[in-house]
Amino acid sequence: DAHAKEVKLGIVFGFTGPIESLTGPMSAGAEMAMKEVSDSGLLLDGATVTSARADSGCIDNGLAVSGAERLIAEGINGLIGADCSGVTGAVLQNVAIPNGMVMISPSATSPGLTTMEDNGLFFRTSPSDAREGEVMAEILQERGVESIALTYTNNDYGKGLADAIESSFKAIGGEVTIVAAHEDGKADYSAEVGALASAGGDLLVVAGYLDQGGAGIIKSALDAGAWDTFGLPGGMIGENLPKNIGPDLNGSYGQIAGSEGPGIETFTKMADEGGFDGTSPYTPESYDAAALFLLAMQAAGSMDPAEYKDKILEVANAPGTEIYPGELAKALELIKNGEDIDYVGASSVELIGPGESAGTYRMIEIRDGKNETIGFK
Amino acid sequence: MNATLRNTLLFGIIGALIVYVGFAQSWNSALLIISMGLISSIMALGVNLQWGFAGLFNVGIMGFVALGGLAAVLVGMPPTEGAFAAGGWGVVSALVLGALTILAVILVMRRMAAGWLRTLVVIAILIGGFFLYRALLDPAVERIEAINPAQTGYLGGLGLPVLLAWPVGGLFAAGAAWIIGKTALGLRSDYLAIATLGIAEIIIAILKNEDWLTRGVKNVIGVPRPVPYEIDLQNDPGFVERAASFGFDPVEASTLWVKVLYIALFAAVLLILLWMSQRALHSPWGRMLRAIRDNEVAAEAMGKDVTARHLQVFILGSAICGIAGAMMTTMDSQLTPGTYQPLRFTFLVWVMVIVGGSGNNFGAVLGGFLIWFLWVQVEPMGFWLMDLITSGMDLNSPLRAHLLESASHMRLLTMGLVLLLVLRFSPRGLIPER
Amino acid sequence: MIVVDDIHKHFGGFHAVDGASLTIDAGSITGLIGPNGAGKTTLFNVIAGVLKPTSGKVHMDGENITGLPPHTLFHKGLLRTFQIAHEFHSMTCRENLMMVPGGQSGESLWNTWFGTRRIANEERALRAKADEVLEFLTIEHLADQKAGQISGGQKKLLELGRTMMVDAKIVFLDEVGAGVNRTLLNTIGDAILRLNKERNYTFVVIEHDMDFIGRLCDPVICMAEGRVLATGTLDEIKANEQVIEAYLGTGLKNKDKVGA
Amino acid sequence: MTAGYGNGPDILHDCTIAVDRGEIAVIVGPNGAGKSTGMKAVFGMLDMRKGHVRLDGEDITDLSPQARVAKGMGFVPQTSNIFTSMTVEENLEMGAFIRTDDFRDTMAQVYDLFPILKEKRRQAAGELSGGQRQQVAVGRALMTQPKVLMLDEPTAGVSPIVMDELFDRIIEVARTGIPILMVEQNARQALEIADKGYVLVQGANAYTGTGKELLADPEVRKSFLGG
Amino acid sequence: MDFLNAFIALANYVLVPGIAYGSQLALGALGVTLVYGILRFSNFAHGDTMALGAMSAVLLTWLFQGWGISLGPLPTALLALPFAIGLTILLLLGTDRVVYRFYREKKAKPVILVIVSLGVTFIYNGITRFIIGADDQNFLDGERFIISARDFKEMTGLEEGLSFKTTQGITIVTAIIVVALLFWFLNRTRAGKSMRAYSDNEDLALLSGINPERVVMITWMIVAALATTAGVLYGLDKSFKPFTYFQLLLPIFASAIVGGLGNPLGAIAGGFVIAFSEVTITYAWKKVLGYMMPEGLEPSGLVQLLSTDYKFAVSFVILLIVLLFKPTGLFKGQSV
Ligand SMILES: Nc1ncnc2c1ncn2[C@@H]1O[C@H](COP(=O)(O)OP(=O)(O)OP(=O)(O)O)[C@@H](O)[C@H]1O
Ligand SMILES: Nc1ncnc2c1ncn2[C@@H]1O[C@H](COP(=O)(O)OP(=O)(O)OP(=O)(O)O)[C@@H](O)[C@H]1O
Ligand SMILES: CC(C)C[C@H](N)C(=O)O
Ligand SMILES: [Mg+2]
Ligand SMILES: [Mg+2]
Repeated sequence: DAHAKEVKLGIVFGFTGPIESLTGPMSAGAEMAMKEVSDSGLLLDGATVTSARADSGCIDNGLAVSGAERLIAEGINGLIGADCSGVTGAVLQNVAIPNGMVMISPSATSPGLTTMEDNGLFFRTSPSDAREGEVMAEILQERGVESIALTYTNNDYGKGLADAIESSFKAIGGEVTIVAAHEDGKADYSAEVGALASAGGDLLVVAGYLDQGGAGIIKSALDAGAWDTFGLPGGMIGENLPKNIGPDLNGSYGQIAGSEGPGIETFTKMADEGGFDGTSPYTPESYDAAALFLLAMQAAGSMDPAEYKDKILEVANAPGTEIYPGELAKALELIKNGEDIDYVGASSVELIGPGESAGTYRMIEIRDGKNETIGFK
Repeated sequence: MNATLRNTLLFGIIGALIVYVGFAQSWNSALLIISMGLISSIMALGVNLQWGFAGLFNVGIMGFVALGGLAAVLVGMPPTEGAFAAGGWGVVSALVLGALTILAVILVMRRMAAGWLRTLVVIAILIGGFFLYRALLDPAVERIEAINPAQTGYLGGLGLPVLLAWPVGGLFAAGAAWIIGKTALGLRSDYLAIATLGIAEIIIAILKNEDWLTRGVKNVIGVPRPVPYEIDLQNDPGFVERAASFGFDPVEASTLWVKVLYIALFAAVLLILLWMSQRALHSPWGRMLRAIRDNEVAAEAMGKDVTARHLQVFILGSAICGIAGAMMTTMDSQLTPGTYQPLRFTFLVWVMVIVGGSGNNFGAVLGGFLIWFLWVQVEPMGFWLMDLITSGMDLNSPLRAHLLESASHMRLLTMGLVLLLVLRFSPRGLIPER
Repeated sequence: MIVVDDIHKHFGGFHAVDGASLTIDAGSITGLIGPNGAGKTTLFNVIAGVLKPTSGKVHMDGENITGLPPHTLFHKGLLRTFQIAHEFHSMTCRENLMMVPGGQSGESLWNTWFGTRRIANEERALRAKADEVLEFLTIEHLADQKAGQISGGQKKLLELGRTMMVDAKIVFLDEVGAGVNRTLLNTIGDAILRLNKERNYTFVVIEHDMDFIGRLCDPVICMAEGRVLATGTLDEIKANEQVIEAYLGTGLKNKDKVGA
Repeated sequence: MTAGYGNGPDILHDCTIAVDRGEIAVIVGPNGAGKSTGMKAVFGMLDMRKGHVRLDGEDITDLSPQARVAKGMGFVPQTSNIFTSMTVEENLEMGAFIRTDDFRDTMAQVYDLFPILKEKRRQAAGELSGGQRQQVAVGRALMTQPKVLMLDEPTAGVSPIVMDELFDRIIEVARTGIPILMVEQNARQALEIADKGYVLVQGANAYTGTGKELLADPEVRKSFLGG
Repeated sequence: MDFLNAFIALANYVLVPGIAYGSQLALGALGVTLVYGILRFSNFAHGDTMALGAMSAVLLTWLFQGWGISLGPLPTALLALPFAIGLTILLLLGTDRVVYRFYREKKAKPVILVIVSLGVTFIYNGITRFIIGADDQNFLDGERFIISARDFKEMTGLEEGLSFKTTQGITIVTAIIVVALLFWFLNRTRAGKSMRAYSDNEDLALLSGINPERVVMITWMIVAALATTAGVLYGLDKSFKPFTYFQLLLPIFASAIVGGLGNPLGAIAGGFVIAFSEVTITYAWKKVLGYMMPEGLEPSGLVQLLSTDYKFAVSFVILLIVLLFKPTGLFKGQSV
């Protein structure tokens, strides 16, 4: 019967800790998808969808694991998360696999997770950083950049991304004058900027987080007059950056996972109506993660992870009718009627191989204090 | 109310809280609290040994815990194929050279009379040694890190049973403690504190940045376990059957069983350490330490070798933290250097010791359980609190939305509140020193 | 027994001990007097290894003990008390005494786990000994009181008591009498004499109470401004002009006030 | 007075001490008798369980210590009676903390009394010898120009010459009409100058009399004054 | 060879930022050191006090900006500062009344107070995030640079630029003024001396007629002023983000300790030691040497002693070395 059914999705994000300012919109995104499905009343013959949150601290394994464990106990049917790659690995190994729970992370992008043993339970709606490295190298080449200085946030995300950028850029003949880590949340970045400036380079690529050390580095570099333009990978794209730094940032460019088309635009609009920022990093991916869960459940006709886990790739990829944000009701209907769908969603989901996003990237340039999309790759 | 009764009652309350979690949330959560509680208690025991017994203000717990974690990787992980051949000897000889340099400096400091000449020689040795060291190390490291960097790119471990890592973790920590103790134990109170804090930061910096050793921030994932994997249990018909006969479904049974095994291991370690600490505390050795803590000058005049005792206790306490660190990494099955934050691994342990009652081993254990319980359970409490506060409000009021939104931030706030309340009602800790 | 040879101790530019040389004979009770700030305590601290001398040497039974740490000296039989009581405040008075003897087998960690029987026996003996000392000092009722919570004079007694827990060769007493009731001080004096006679302890006593010094000490050394001013019997010292001027004084000027 | 520490047992049992203008009262007694406790109780530094403290007939039992200072009471405790990290001169200045008038005269007097302090006035008091500290402590209390002066073993550890001077000075102070209450173990000297003597045993008055009387009492001499 | 450019490069990337950061640390360390010196415990809540103080200033600044008030070339936040200090004083006095006083009366050990202050930290932290959120907040207005790198280059025709920000200037000037004031206050005024007396021997202070509660109150008021000033200046120069203030605590404590706890001069010296060791040891000398060396001999490598990954570690190594030679810090600090 319709009333008895309740689908519960867990969200494990770092609501406190170094990316706390990202997780608000991220969870709002995910919950928006849930609400959409819930309101449609079409999932599994009228199941309602609720969410349950737990804090991962982004970097606190113990906290993340016990939070996830609690969610399992609350009887969730799927787990959205975790956010940072480190805790994602921990939750996957210690909670998801033992409990046979499916996890879809919107934001854990470390290449290390690609090959991790996961019993087919782990997916992500964001691409591996290995891919972003290649894309960024191409963009730099096209713009005629010959040498870069590179700084990254000192965690698995930053390090993995920096490695990827460095090797890709070198492979196509570019020069990397220096690769220097920076720690997030530190009080002062003069030392890093000093070293980077001394090494020189046409451009400073900052593989960090936009409201963490990444922003600090850019500010320091601008203040000292070391660089005018910056290369900005995904973690640095968000409206906060131009807002906080101001007009000096105009002309800097970069890319973020995302695709062309109506998906992201619709989503941004929906998010605006929902009262949060849809362009905040990994927010579209979060929406998509939640949507994938629900669509796969519908396809499997079950909310048992063991049964729907194989359907995730199916609903995410072609063939089938393309589904955009706001069209979840339609998708559920289609699936119910036995038709194939190809979920595109807000971030152009295309899951490859081991269950991660193939990765199209939106090229961004900052103009007049805004992130302008100038093309796709 | 007499002390024993009171203490039993306190432990009873913690037990009841955990059982409550078992019923209200799940037994998995409850068991997880127990196992992390056990590990926390062990750390608290180590700190209590240093602070409660000997008055050593060690704020570098995080570093020792991390060294324990390193041991788990170096002992438990399989060696990376070809890595040692590529750069192992280079690294080893660089490290030996580094040690020799320091030895040389110490010798010079001892043998030569103070003066500008000595300073000059020391600086020369240090600079020369440093560049030689880098010259040996850097190429070797580069070769090691080049081996499949996304998956390995480090030397790997010895592939031994991971249980061995626990004592080894203790040894690592003890070794580091010996070096620190030799140099910094002369410092008093807060100066020692910041010195140990700094050393812990240095250890973490090394773990984070020496990829050849620990994969750095890329984390080592999949450290082997001393207990079976849940999946294997679920696929083991014998286990499934047994589970069924107790009325459990295989998934739940396997997760619970694994935790029970861990708990048994941890509890064994805790009990042994607790027994040893209790014996030590209530003996002339413990008395001597308390005397030293009370008044070093007088203890020295009464023939007690204060420096040696301090070093001993510092090493022992740190070793215990190292063991706990190894245990924790084993249970996490991964080493994540980025997670080592002073707040979580140093100050939280201190809170455990103080709230439990410093100078009292049972206090430390109680504190370990209680504070860990709160650390993971105040979050739901925060939500609950916010729900309660907002229950009377208009559903669409922005204040209500804001409050609910802030609920996760309330975790630390609630934690602070509870901490203050506990210390308010028993300022010397829940189980004070007698 | 102890030969102090031209000890200097400087604090910054200040010469607290400025070339003190003296000899303490085995079996004697030597009195050390001198004005406040003469450097007596500082000299004690140098001999007992608490302070390193700026220059000079200390020999004990022919062996150079300059700069040896206090705990080593303790094991060589050199004990001292502190002018400002250094009690172990969170321990009971009995524990304050029981901790003193060196080489207790229970001080080795290994034994605390695997040698409990032996420890228990030793402890019983120690406890008896400690109680005996407490009784002697008339503070047996304080045995289980925390040492931080006893009166100033009682602390000084405890300080003295510690030196009675072991067989010492030489004991340095830094103003045990200050703040101790005179009647009790007499008893302590008796004890010192007895320890000196029966067990052949050597004593060096700093004290400002001339009666006490007179009863116990021969010879008496008077220090001033970091140097030895005079040595001799108390009577000789008392007659020394310099000593009178610097230290003893000539009594109350306002005697007439009494009874007025 | 009946008083004790924290919630421990009573240390003082219905003990009475009084001193009049221009008088010197000396308290003697065995160690641990409660002499210091009595002084602290008079000064309001621990909870009085029974009894009253009166100053010039005014009941001040409920005043805080610093209020008593303001009323003109000065006290030198037996232990930790100086500011170790401050210079000698600053110690003396702190003694005059509540005074608003010019206190340079008083300071000069103190330096006259204890010349060594003048020499060391820029030195941290914690670096002084035991006897010098004692002089600083007394000097600090004199700086207050108190109406009542309470001294807990002021002569412990000071050399005979200084002790004599100290007693001299105490007498002088008393002559100006200031009552002085003093605990002493150098009891014979102290009782000689005392107008009034109290022998305290186990927190209670055992003997009371003029200084002379007590000195003459063979029982008292034997048990408390060392024969 | 081009010494001028070399010097300007060094000044721009090492000296100026080092001095500014050093002053920021010093201001923070002053507060810590004062609490330690007088109330005798290491106050963990100082970082979050700075955050709360800065937050009040941010909110007030927005209010003033909303009203159209401004200080011309100077940041409006300076106008908000006194009011923010007032609020912070209220907060700290309240905290003392509700929390610390109890332990003071109980004569609790310093370590208990340390843990208590950790609890207070959590609460402050929660309040800040609750009110203003966890994000970066921008509240800087007015003229950003006293001289910017670009202007400098144009003016001098040199290859290297030297930028000097308004906030850096203000920070340095404020630090100097505050230190002078504090010194004068502690060593020359009655209230200051009574504070030192209280910190030395509480009971005896009582006997000298010093009212302890007054001392405590004055201490908290000064601490509030210091914390708010430090917090606002830091926020202006970098950015206001609650989390970084907690992180700032570590270098602040390092500064206070390396200088000698309880000693204001030490706090200043410590701030600069820590700041410069962070900035210089990991500096890559390539650029500077490039100017200094004769043509053709310029270094090809970075000429960097250690990678910036270790900058934090290095500052602690320096701290350790200082402590090994001066166990209570550069300026003979106290220890409980
Ligand atoms: N740590 C120190 N720093 C500077 N000066 C010191 C230090 N310790 C002692 N002094 C000075 O050295 C001198 C000798 O002090 P010492 O304690 O030895 O005197 P003393 O003879 O024991 O006097 P007393 O009879 O008063 O105890 C004094 O003037 C004192 O001020
Ligand atoms: N802080 C304290 N807490 C509890 N008991 C105390 C404390 N201080 C002293 N006592 C006890 O109170 C009793 C009286 O102590 P008090 O200091 O008054 O003695 P006293 O007469 O001054 O002796 P003395 O001549 O040795 O200084 C002693 O038995 C002592 O054990
Ligand atoms: C939330 C994200 C910024 C996390 C990041 N992509 C990581 O893998 O750690
Ligand atoms: Mg002396
Ligand atoms: Mg007394």
